[in-house]
Amino acid sequence: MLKYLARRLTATFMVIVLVSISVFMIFSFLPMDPARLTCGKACTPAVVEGNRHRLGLDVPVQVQYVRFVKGIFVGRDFGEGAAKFSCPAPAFGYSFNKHECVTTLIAEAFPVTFSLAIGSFILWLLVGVSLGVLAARRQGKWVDKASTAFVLVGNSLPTFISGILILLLALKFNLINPIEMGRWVSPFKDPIGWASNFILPWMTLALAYAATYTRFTRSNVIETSSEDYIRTARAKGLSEKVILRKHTLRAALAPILTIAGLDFAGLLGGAIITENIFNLPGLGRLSIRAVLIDYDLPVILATTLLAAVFVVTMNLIVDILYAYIDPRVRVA
Amino acid sequence: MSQVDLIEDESATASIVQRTPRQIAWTRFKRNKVGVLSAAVAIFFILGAYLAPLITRVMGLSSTKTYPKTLNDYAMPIGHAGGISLSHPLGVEPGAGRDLLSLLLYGSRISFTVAFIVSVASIGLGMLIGITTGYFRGKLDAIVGRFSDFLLSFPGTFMIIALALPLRERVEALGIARDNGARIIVLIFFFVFFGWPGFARLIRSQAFSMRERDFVMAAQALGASSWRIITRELLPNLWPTAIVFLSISLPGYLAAEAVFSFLGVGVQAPASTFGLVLSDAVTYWRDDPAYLIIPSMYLIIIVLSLNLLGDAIRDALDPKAVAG
Amino acid sequence: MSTPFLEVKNLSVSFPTEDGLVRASNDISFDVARGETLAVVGESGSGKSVTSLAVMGLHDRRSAQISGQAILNLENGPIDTISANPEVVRKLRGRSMAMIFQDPMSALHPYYTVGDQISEAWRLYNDGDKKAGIKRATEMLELVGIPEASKRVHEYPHQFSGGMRQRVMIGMALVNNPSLLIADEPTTALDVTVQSQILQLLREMQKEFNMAVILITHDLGVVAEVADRVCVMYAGKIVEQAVIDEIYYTPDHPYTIGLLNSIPRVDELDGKRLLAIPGQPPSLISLPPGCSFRARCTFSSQVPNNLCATKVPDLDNKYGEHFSRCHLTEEQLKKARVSTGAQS
Amino acid sequence: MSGSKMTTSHFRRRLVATTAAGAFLAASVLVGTATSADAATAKVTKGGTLYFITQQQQFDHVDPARVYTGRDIAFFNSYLYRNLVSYKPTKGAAGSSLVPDLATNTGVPSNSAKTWKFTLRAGATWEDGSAVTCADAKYGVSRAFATDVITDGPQYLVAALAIPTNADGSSQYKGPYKKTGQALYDKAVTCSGSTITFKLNRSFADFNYALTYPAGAPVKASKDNGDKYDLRPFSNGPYKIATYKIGDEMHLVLNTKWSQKSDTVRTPNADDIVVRFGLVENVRDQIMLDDSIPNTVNLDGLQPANNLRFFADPKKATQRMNVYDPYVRYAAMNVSPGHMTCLDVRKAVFFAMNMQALIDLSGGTIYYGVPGDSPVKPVLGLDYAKTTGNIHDPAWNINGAPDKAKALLASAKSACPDVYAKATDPSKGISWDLSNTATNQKASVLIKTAMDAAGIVMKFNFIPSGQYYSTVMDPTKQGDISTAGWGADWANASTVIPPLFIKGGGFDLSQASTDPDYAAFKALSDKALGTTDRPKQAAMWKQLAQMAMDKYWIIRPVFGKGQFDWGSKVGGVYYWEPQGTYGFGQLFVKN
Repeated sequence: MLKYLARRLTATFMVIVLVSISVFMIFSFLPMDPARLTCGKACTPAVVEGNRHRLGLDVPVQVQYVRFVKGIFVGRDFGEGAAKFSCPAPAFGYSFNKHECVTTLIAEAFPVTFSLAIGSFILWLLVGVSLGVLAARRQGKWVDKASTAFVLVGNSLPTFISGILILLLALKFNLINPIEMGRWVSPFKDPIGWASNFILPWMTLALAYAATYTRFTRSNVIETSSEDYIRTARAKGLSEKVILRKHTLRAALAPILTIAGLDFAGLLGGAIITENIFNLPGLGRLSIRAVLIDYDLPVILATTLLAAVFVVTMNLIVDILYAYIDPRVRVA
Repeated sequence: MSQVDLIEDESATASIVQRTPRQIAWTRFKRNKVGVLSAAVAIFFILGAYLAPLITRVMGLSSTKTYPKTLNDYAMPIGHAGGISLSHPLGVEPGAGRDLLSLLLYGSRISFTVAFIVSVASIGLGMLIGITTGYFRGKLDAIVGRFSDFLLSFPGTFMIIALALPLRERVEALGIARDNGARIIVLIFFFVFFGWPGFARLIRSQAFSMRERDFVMAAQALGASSWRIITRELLPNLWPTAIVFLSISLPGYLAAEAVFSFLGVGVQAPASTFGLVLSDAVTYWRDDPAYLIIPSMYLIIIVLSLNLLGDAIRDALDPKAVAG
Repeated sequence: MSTPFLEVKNLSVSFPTEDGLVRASNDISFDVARGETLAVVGESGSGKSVTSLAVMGLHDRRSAQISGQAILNLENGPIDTISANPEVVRKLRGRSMAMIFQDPMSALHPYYTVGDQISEAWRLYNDGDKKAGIKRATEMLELVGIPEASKRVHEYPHQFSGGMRQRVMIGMALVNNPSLLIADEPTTALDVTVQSQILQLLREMQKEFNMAVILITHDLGVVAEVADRVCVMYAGKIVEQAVIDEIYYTPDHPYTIGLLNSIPRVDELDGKRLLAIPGQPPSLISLPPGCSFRARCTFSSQVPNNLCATKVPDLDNKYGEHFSRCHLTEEQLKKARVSTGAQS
Repeated sequence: MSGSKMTTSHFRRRLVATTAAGAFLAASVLVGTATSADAATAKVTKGGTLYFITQQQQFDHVDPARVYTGRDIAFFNSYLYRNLVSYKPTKGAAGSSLVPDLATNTGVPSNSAKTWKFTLRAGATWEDGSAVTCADAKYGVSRAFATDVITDGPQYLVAALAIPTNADGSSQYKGPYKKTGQALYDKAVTCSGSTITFKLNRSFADFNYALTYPAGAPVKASKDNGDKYDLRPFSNGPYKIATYKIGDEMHLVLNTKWSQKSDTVRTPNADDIVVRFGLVENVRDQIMLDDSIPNTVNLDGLQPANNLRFFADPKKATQRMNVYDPYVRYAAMNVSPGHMTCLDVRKAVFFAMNMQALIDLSGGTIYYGVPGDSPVKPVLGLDYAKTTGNIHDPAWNINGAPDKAKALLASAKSACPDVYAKATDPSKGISWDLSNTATNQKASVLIKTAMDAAGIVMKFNFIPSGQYYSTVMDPTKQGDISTAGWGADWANASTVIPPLFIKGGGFDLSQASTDPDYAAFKALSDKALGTTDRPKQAAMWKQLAQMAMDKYWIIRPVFGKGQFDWGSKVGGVYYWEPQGTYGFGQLFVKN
């Protein structure tokens, strides 16, 4: 197990390094010139050059990468002379658009995205799994049919439509405080404010994801129910409740863990559309604005890298959890 | 579908119908009323999309023409429900005054085309790579496996948004295509690039287990070449998986295309797609709700019918899979 | 013979499907007493398992139509497991009647240790904490002959070999001293050497617990080792029922004769061909009129008036407790046995 | 919510109406305006919280040296920082007159306006109570030279101060951080007691107008932290920043060290000022339509459909104004080689255009603007004159004149076959740069429809709105035609004609320097810049505007309008003409 863990950790680390290098390369070789794009209104060649120096783009790309990696471990200085300042480690660069160390920006955006992700994750798991189990137990009954309808609607409604419809309905019926909408409220200071801020985006994401999970849970429960060991459990005289809880669900939900982990990781990287519809200052909005509006390279690099880290880390966590749940995997 | 709880009496059912799997699938499919209906709806919309020039011509409409007379001084449609009239059955677009039906017909043509090409291409690629790696295993498998891990850990959506514009410039500079042609090519490229690993993984695991099955072993024992085994033994057994995957991914890519043009990195005006129409419609929701509702419904019906069709196909091809 | 523990009367199980009603088992009657082993024999699809699952009350009542009776003569009175409240039947399972299955690989839950699984069955009907459950599980594992039971009780099914797993299954089934054990092809998935060990174990256990045992199998060779009586099933019906020796020496149904001929015998390897029964069993949805074995029966032409094709033969006792379902006369059968070499 | 929706300011710089022409123009220009009478009649109340809402995530800049849009200049000049001189905070043409602010006068020019002196008033203090000194003023101006830190700000002071330049045109002074060439700066800007003297490299008759930009505002050196100063500048105005979080809000509270006695320009009314950023457009509009937060001022303007609704509602009559904004919107013809080098083709595009449809799309002539005939807006009364040709051509039709366009194309076929081929070949076509917004997506449809009718092939290049100007200002990326907008920086066409058409002017999207007739144009422009006789200079600007229009370097100018809206509890609203926005300083919250 330890050896397996070590091997997986190394592989994970390698993937992260690779992703960071390739993201760095991709954005360096783009025909976009951040120095020019952020040059401003009085843009002369001298200003562009000054800008390039300011952004640290006047050195070869490998030097830029080394500076970037070094910054992660020891921090990094920006500017010269009296205007010099530094971002402490782990420094992912400095956003000259937002006048803030990228690490700080991410640290501010992450709780928002995490709140969005965790809330909708719990909501869709609760709804999806319970609806799926219910539908599986009551095959062909109205619960099953209703859940099928729910699945179809959820699957067929892109979030950019459902999110906007939810927002517009909320506006129409004055369900939101418009001026406070999307503002970050710490759940530790004001849990109700926090939840009421996130309830619409949670619903939007949960609607889309819960559908998939309902479908998946239903088919897994039905499939598991026909397993021999469930028949064995029944032959032992166990009640249906115990069989479902202890025998069926554990086996049926194990594969869901894998998907859930990846979906959750994907959301942690930023739910771009939902965050933008509901004006949530999370990683998704940070990254999309960095790309489309500001062309803020340090932010783009950091958020992309972070998203990849979430995915590979979550992959690792899921594998470890899976080994915990399914003893057959452990020996491998 | 009903639950045939035969436990170990498979032979009972097996002996009922002595037909080819394809015939069985077809019979099963025909029996699924929802499936048949959704197939009809899907075909209706697909035909609508590809016969758009004909339909609009018959109706005397054009997707590129503006109808200034349908708009008032502030470019809002005259009349009820977004200017629905005999000549404009779904109303007109506020602002520019194009016919909404024509826009949606032509828009769905782009969406269908992108979705079809992407689905087929990523399935083709995934199939090729999945079979090859699953069958030959070894070093190739390891390399491709790591590469697809790497791709899967990439934030794809975000990369598409970030790279769509510069890549389009590349495509145009190379003279492959221009404007929307280039944009569509870029979108297709990205969808396929990030889409194949998932399918390849699925196929790989199937090819992997099939490799150990008797009929492949038998073929190997008879000295059949790898090529022959792959084309004659593996492929025919994998095509149901491919069909099922196709039916699932088609509506997915259709919606994805809408999302990206909504985000402004897909197809652009003067062409029109669902994403463009909807992102525009959102600003008019108060004054012209029909303009938001009609295209939304149009898209939802298409995606819904394709989803239902996909379920029906899956049920027909794989009776063990229980559709949700 | 003592009062039977289980009496199955006119039991029928059918499943409605898209293609029609599948009559998986049809008008089955048999009984079995404590200390007795009844073998139910037949090809796969003949309705053996369906019948036993019906006795256990393990069919999903939403998809299975069951009629008839399966009466357990318990100390405090008889209970019909078909008509009784499912909750009452559930409480009989594991305690009064237990079952083991064909494939020990898939019949054990892969995520729980064998100790957990045995202990779970025991604790259902006994007061005792987890520790006591594991202790009991260890005893059962020792009883069914698993070495190092106290260590292995904490292991998972995938860490056991096939035979060992079947021993675990048996241990689990017997943990509450059931009066009836239904063993559904318990050795099919196992190596031949392991097979006889398991059968040996079953026999020992039957003595130890004084159980009624129903052994379901398609292998007449297995039957010879352990059974007291035999039921032969074909296409959902019992076609022959008799004590073991009569089945072997005077089979009364062409199907039984065919089955016996298809057993390879160590003592007769001198070039004698194995005879397979030609053809396929009929569809259970649209059973042909008349005898369901007719199409595969080499003797049906001997029956006059095309009776085989028009009338379903009754299950008659031709003599004593030997029942069979065939239009052939005793004389014709005798010839048949000789002609096929089944009579030795 | 999406890239196509996120817009940043499409226009740069500001427009000022001259005092002289003001009276006439105010009457002729502000048609259909429902200006609030509150400023004059309602009783000003003190206290309360004033909200501002915007869909933007942040102010482009807060650092005085870097602020360069009219709205932000007006906002921060009203609340946070004081300049030597200021525009008079009042409505109408009077608002364009200069008044002393930190200085005791509006500047004393000498040496043919090559030397300007300002004397600071006593009693002005920073938010820590320390006095605003001449050294602070000198330091503030010096920061603009640090182009590696201070980006995006106006360059007038850098260009005008008498400091030698390098061969590449950059100043030899590198700003107060690096201090390279500090002695050169110390020579050009000197302090003597409370009097600051600017030595310029040319005669600059309206130099004091350039000092209305916050780039000329004092900065306390000890509080300057370079790039970070953009988050929290040190205030000497009536308010100071309590919090500023990008994407969230900026909260201004009263600056207790500020005294009304030292300030004749500002009148702080509200106790708190809160700017709420990043509102979703629909949510923002809902707030205004419902009046759900009545003490709110909309910084953005509404979406077109909601704008119509808001302005049609009689109940909102005192909560809105519709005015000519400082901008001329136009399409710049890129006349550099390989692009629109053919005059006939440029004209053909112009005549083919359906301007009516384009104007209707954006709100009609009432809300969007009217067809214009010059890069100079009529509010610059002295410098504007009706031109000939273009929209005054008899063949011109506001709905498009495809036949005229076809005739022009026909003559182009022989005159300039290569451009003709490009304009008519379906596989090539003329490329038009547009920022990627929903409105522009539709505008492209209208343009294409009109061009199709004339047989012109038009392709569109949609650029993410945030990157629009930096992309089209890159000559390697610019298309054949680029949509743009421009407003004068102050009431002199010297801030319009040279930036738009002179090489290096800063906004020469037409690339006019590559035109064969450029030399003559440049000569006249240079002459105008050097002319201190204002009427003579104005005549030259008029002549230059006519030349530019005759060359069709820009087409279809629209004299634009802007709409403003606020909640029912906001009082004291007026349109501050020189800044093209609210007069923020006089806003108050009604009881």
